[in-house]
Amino acid sequence: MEVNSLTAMAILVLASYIFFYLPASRLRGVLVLIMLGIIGYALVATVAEMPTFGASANPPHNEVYQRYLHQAVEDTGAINAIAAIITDYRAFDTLGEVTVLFTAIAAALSNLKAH
Amino acid sequence: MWEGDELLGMYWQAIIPLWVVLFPIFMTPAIFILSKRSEKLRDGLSVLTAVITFFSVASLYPFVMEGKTIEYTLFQILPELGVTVRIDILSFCLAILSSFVWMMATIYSLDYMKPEHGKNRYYPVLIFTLGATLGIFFAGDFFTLYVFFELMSLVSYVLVIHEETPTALKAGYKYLIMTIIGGLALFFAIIATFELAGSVSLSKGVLVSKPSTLAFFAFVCYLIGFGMKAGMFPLHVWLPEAHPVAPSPASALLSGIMLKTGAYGMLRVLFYVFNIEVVQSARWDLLVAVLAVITILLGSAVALTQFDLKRRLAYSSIGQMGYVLLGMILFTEQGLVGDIFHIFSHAFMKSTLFLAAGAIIWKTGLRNINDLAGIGRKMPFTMGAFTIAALAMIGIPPLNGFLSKWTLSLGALEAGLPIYVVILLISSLLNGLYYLPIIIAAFFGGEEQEHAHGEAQHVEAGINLRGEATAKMVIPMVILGLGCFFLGLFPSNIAYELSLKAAVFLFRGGM
Amino acid sequence: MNLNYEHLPVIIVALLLLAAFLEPIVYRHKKSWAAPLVIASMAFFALSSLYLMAAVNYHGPFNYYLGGWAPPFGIELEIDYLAVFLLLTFSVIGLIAIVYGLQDLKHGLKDEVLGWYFTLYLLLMASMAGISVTNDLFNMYVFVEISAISACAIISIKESRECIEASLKYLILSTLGSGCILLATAMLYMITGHLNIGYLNDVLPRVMSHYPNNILISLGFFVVGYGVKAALFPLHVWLPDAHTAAPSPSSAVLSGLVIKVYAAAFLKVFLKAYPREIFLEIPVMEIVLFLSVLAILYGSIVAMVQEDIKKMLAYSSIAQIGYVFLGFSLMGQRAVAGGLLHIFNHAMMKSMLFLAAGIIIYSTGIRRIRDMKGLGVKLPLTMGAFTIGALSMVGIPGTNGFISKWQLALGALDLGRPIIVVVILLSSLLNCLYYMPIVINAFFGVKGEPELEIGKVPGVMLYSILFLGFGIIFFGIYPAPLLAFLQKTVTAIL
Amino acid sequence: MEDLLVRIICRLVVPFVQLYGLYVITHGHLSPGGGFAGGAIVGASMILFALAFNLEAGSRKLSHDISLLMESGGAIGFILAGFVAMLLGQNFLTNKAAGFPLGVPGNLFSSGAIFFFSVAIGFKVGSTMCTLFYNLIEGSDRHRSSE
Repeated sequence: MEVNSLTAMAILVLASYIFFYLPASRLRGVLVLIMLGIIGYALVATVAEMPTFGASANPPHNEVYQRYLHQAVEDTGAINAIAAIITDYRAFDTLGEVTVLFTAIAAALSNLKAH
Repeated sequence: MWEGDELLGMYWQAIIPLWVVLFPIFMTPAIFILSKRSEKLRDGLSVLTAVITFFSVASLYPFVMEGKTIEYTLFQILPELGVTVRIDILSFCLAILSSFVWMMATIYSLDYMKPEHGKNRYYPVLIFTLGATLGIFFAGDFFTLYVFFELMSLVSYVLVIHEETPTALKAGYKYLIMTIIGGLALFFAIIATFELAGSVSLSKGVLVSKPSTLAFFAFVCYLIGFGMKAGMFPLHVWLPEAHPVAPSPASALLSGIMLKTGAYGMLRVLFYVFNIEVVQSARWDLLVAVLAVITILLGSAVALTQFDLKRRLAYSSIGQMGYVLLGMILFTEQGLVGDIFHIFSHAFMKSTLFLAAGAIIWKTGLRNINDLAGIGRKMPFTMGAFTIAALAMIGIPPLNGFLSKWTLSLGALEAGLPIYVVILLISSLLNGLYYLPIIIAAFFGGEEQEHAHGEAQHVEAGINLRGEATAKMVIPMVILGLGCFFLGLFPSNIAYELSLKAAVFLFRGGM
Repeated sequence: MNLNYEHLPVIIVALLLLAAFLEPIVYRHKKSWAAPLVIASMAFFALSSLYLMAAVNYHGPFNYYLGGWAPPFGIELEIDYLAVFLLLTFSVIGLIAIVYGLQDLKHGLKDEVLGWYFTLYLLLMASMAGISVTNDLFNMYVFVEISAISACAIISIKESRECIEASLKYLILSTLGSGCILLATAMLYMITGHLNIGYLNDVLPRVMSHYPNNILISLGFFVVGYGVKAALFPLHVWLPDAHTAAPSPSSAVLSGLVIKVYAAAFLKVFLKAYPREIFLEIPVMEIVLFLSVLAILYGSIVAMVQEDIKKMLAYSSIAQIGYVFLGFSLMGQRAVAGGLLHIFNHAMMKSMLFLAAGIIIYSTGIRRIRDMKGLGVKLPLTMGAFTIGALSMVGIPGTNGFISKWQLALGALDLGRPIIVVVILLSSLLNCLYYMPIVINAFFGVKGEPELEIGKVPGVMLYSILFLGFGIIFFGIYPAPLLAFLQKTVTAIL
Repeated sequence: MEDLLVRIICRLVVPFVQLYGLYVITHGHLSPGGGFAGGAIVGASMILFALAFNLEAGSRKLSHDISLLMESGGAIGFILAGFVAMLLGQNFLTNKAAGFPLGVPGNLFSSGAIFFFSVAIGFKVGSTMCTLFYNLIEGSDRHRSSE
C-alpha cells in the first residue's frame, strides 16, 4: 500500500481544478471520466478485498453478533432480533432516525410556508 | 533597616513600573468619558496623567542607580508566558526619556490642537500610547514586549491619520500595513526563540547560544520587526509619509520616542536573545551594519531633496536611527554608551525640531522651507530652539549631538572600524547641508520678499504673522531645546551617566 | 431516584429534542411561549454544559451506556474533555445567537415559519451536542444527518431566491458528504465488526494488514465526507453562498459552530478511532495538512476581492477552518490544542462578526463593503465590536485570535515545520488587508455627517455582540485556564 | 377525480390497510416489520384516501392540528419512554434493567418498552407521511391559485 503523498496531492489538486475551474468542454469530460475510472478502480479493488459476504469467519461475526442472536430474547423479550436491536440495543440510533424524519418534515414545511 | 521594610520597599518598587504602565492605560477611558463633559477637564486630566507618569518613573531613579533589577510576573497568559514587568537601567533610561518628552508634547498639544477637530479622540489615544510605550520598556520578556509593541503601533495609527485628509489616510494605511508586517515578523521571531530556548524572558541570560538556520531566521525577523519601527532601510518607506502628516506633537513623539522602541528592541535582541559571540561568529552583524550604513546615507541624502519642512525632518530621523543601529553592533562599551546616549540626544533634538516646525505651521500655515525666510525674526524663541536642535543634529560642540557622535566615533575606533567614523562625518556634512540653509534663511534672509507679497497674502488669509505662538507651545519647545544644550555641555550630565551605566550593565550580561 | 450528573449529557440531547418536537405545537397554540421555550432550552444547555465541564474537570471523564448496554453491544457516550469543551462552545455561542436572533428573525422571516425556525435551531443544537458526546460511529452518522438537514433548512427558510439556490447546493453536497461518511462507517464495520470508536481503535491494528484497501478508502471517504461538511478547501464551494444567503443568526451559527462540529468529528474519527500507526503508512494527514494550507491561502485571497460583507466573512471562514484542520493534521500536542482552541476562538469571532454584519444590514440595509463609509459614526458600538473581531482575525495580541495563532505556530514549530508558521503569518497579513479597510473606512476620513438612514438597533442585538466582543478580549488576555483544560484534552486524545 | 368505483373501493380498503398497519406496528417485536414499516402503511392509507376523494375530505378525517400533534407526539412519546427508565434509576432508554415487564416472549404484550417505542415510531412515521403529502399538495394548490 505505497501511496506517495505527492502523487495523491497532485491528483487532488488536479481533480479540484477539473471540477471547479475548468470550463465545460470535451477535455473536461474526458478528464472527469478518467477520474471516475480511477475512483471506480479503487472501489472495485476495495470490494474485491472485502470479506466474503455472509461467510462465518467474517470479522462482524464477533461477540456482538453472538449476543444479538442468542441472547436477544432473554435480554429484551422480543423474539424478533431486528426489533431487539433497533429498539433496544441501539434505541438511541432509532431516536435519531425518528428525529431525522421530524427534521425532514420541519425542513419541508418551513420551506413550503416560507416561499 | 528592618527586613520587613526592605521587603516592602522591593514590593513598592515592583508596583511602580506596573503603575506607570497601567495608570495611563486606565486613565484613557476616564479621559474619553470626561471629554464629553468638559474640554478643560479633559485637557487638564491628560496633562496631569502625563506629569504623574513622569514623576512616577523618576521616582525609580535612586533604585536603578543602585544597579538593581526587579522582575514581577503579573499573570500568565500562556503556559510559561506571562505579562512580566521588569526594570533595569536600560528600561529606566528609555522610560524616563519617553515620559519626559511625552509630558512636553502633551502640554504643547493643549494649544496646538485647539483649532483641530477630533480632540476627544486625540487625547485618550495620546495617553494610551504613552502607557503602551512604557509597557514596551518595562516588559520583562519578549512576549510582553510584543504585546505592548503591537498595541502602541496600532493605537498610534489614530495619531498618524488624525487630520483625516486623503494624504493622511493613505500614509496611515501604509503605516498600518507595514506595522502589521513588522508585527508578524516579530511574532515569528519570538515564537522561534521560544521554540529554541523554551523561554523568552529577559532574565534567563542568553537565550540562543548556538547559531542555526531557525536562529538566523529569527534574527532576520527581529531585524524586520524592530527595524521597521526604527525606520531602517529598506523598511523605512512608511516613515517619511506617516510622520509629516501627523499633528506636530504626535510627529515629535513618533520621531522622537516611538522610533526608539525599535532601537530598544534591537538592543534587547542583541544582548539578551543572542549575544555578541553568536552574532559576531555567524557574521550576522554584517547584515545590520550594511543596512545601517545605507540607512544613514540614504536618510541624510534624501532629506536634502525634501522641501516640506516636516518631511525633511522625517528623513533626517531615518538617518539618525541609522546611527543608533550602527552603534549597537559595534559591540564596544564606548560605542554602546554613544548609542544609548544618541537615543537621548535624538529624542531631544527631533522633538524640539518637530515642535518648532509645528509652531511655525500653526502660526503661519507655512510648510515649505523656501517660504520660511525671515521667520526667525518673528518667532525668535521658536527658531532659537530650532537652531539649537539643528546645530546639535549637525554635531556642533558643545551640544548633545556632538557628544553622542564623539562617543560613537570613539567606539568605532575602539572596534577597529574607522570607516564608520568617515560615514558619521559624511552624514554630519549632509546634515549641515540641509539644516543650515533653513537657519540662515530664517534669521538673515527674506526681507524684501516679505514686504512684496508674503505678508499681504497671509493677512488676507487671516493669519497673524507677527509674534510667537502661545506660551504653552513655546515653553515645552524651549525646555527641550535647552535640554539639547545642557546635555551636551559636559559629559558628566545625567543622560550620559545613565547611558554609561546602561552600557556597562549590558556588557556585564545585563542581569 | 438517582439522577447524578452522569445523566446530564443525554438529558441535554433529549431535552433539546423534546423542546424541538414541542415547539411547533407551542407555536401554533400559544405563540408567546415559543421564544421563551427556545431560550430556556438553550440556557439549560449552556448551564448544564458548564456544570458538566466543571464535573469532568474535577472527577475526570466518564462513559454513559445508553439503554444500559455496555460498549460492543450498545451505544456509548463518551463524555471526555473534548466533548465537554465542544458542548460548552456550542451552547454558549448558540444561546447568544438565538437571543440575538429573536429580534432579527422577526424582521427577516415570515411570521408562520418562525416556530419552525426555532424547531430547526433546536434540532441543530441537539445534533451538535450528540456528535460531541457520542462514541459510536453510526450514532455519529445519524446526528450528522440531522444536523445536515436542519442546517440546510435554516438557510432556505428566508424568503428569497438565493437562499433556495444556496441551500440546494448545500443540500446536494452535504448529502454527498453524508453518503461518504456512511460508506466509510460501513467499511470499517465490515472489516472490524465494531462501531464503537474505542473498539475500532483496538481492532484496526490487527486487521490492517488484511484489508489495507478498505482502510485506505475509508480514510479517503471520511476525509471527503467531513471535508465537504466542514468546507475544507477544494470541497468548500457551497459555503460562501450558503452562509451569505442565510439569515444573520443562522450565518453566525453555521460559520461559527456547524462547520466546526464536523471538524471535531473528523478529529474524533481520525485520532481516536484510527490507530496512529496508520498515518505513518498512509499520508492522509499530510494531504489534509496540504489542503488546509491551501484553504488558508485561498480563503484569505478570495475574501479580499469580495464586495458583500457577509460573503467576505464566509470566505474568511474557509480560511479559518483551514487553521483548525491544520492544527489537527499536524497531530502534535500543541498543534491539536491550537486547532481546538481555534474552534472556540473562531466560533466567538466569526459569530460576532456575522452578528455585527447582521446589525448593519438590519439597521441600514447596507451589504456592500464600499457603502460602509462613515458607519462608525452612526453605529459606534457595532463597528467597535466589529473592529475587535477584525483585530482578532488579524491576530493582534490582546485578542483571542492571537492566542490560537500563537498556539498553532508553536505546534508547527514543535514538529519542525517553520513553513507552516510562515503560512499562518501570511494569512494574517491577508486578513489585515481585507478587514482593516472596513474598519478604517467606517471610522476615519468622513467629512461631515454621512448620509445614511439608520434604523433603531434593538438593545438585545447590541448586547449580544458586545458580550462576544468582551469574550474575545477576555480570552485574549486570560486564556490560561482554557489552555490548561485543552492540554488535558489533547493528552487524553493523543 | 370523481370516479365512484375508486371511491367505493377505497372506502372498503382503507380500514383494512389501516388495521394491517396497526398490526404491523404492534407486532414489531414478534414479526418482521415494526414501527417504521407499519407507520408507512398507515400513512399510505391516509394518502390513498386523500387521493381518491380530495384534500378537504382527507383533512376532515385527519386535521392539520391532529397530524401535527401526532407528529410531535410520537417523537415525544419515544423520549418520555426513555425518561421513564431514567426515573426508575437506570440509564436513558433502558428496557429490562429498568423494570419494564418483559412478559412471555411471543405474546403481544411482551418485551417491555420495545412495544411503546414501536407504537411511538408508528405514530410518528404515519403522521409524517400524510403531513408531508398534504402539505405538498396544498403548496401546489396555493401556487396555482396565486398565479
